[in-house]
Amino acid sequence: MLLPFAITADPLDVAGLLTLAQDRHAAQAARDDVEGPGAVILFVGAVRGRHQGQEVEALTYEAYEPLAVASFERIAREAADRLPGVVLCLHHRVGTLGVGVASIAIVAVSAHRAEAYAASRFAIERVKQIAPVWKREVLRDGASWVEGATVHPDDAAPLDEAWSRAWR
Amino acid sequence: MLLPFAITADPLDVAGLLTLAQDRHAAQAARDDVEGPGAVILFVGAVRGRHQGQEVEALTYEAYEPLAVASFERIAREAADRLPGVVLCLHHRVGTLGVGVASIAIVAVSAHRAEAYAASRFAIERVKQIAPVWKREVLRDGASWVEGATVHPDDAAPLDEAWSRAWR
Amino acid sequence: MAVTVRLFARLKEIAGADELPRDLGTATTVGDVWQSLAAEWPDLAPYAASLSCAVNAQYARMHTAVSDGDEIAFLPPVSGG
Amino acid sequence: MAVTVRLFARLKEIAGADELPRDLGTATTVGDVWQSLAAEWPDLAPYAASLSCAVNAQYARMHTAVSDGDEIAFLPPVSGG
Repeated sequence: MLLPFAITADPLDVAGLLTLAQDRHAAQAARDDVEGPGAVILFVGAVRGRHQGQEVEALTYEAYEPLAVASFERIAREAADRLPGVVLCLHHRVGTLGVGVASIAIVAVSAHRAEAYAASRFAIERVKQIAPVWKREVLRDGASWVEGATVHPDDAAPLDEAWSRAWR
Repeated sequence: MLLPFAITADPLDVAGLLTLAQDRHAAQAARDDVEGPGAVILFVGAVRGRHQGQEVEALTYEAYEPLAVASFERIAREAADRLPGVVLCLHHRVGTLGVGVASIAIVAVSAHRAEAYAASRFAIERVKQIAPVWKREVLRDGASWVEGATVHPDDAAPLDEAWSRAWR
Repeated sequence: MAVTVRLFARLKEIAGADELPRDLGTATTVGDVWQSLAAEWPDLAPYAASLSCAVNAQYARMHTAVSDGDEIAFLPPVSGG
Repeated sequence: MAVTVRLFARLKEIAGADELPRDLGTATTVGDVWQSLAAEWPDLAPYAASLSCAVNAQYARMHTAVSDGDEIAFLPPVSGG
């Protein structure tokens, strides 16, 4: 059974995640007697074959699974707190992924498109801040871990920064 | 064969459109020797069962197909003019669609996510301005055409308005 | 001069047809074609203010000239998506 | 007091293990656990400034108290997506 938040070594089930998120929004809307799903945004991040001028052969992703899943749940709650009714599903893949392969899939569903776009963008910005996931670039001559953000999820400034990219 | 821009009476082939758009970006990037696809955004518009307090049973979509396809091509060019390298694919479905069914699918692909989000949002705003497509709401007691925007594609103000929603 | 008129959505309902062959005599612009339709179906007239038009599947203006054999489309406000 | 340390990405490479059982004696905070690791693997020390940490799969701070049996994770700057 497909879960809304997951770390997985298998190929991302994008079609399944789209259906799951839309179904969850429809069920929630029926329960709350509000408008159902009208806008669905899928974000897929794929391995690029070039990064800052270097040829990348593959990326190896690693995660601290229980905390990563908890961080996805947290991101979904943060989004729904600001954008009531928005539903998010997030899956991140781990393992070594070749060029063009999807590493992350995020589905945001809302009654109207503005909120769905905002939730989607917020989610990916926030994943890059707080999700305990790491990528290692495999280049032709060697490999190295990419080190990005150091953010505590309770810190207000990065949260504001994520919203500022997502929503006016 | 799946085309990048289409009006179709069949269910939207979302998975096919995702692959097509990513492949087109990869081919274009290889030709131009630039970064390949890193961010893929799918927007799906689905029929909502409620609109401004009224229960909607279905929506019937009609299009002026050759002009609609030309308007999708135009939108993709407008996006790429401002966001170099961005690839868009747009399909709009016609016919009578029940609640929850997808009426439009737009895929935006770019090397980086900011441009893909902007192109996606721009495209749906612009479709709603200039694509010759009409929806008829089927309510319990009757049906009526929805009349939205009157925009000539060459007018500068609506184009600016679409960008202002998509990109800062 | 013979043209084909295409009508959509509510306009089609008013005229009862989505495609109308029209013989225009002296008509020379898209606006002239519209006037002849509005004369025949007065319920079309209020759409003059919110209308878009196309000639041979390209967006046009009401002052665009028409030629024999053209397909002239009249488009009420759009509502896709 | 026995805890399990989890290390990721570059930290794991430096220590040569992704999971380390540690007997801490007097250690009382996450920061104390980190100090004991940095003493054993000096290459870890530069990460002190950019480190996040978790206790039992919940984000924590370096001053968070630890208890017997806890899983203490040290997280270098993240780079998912």
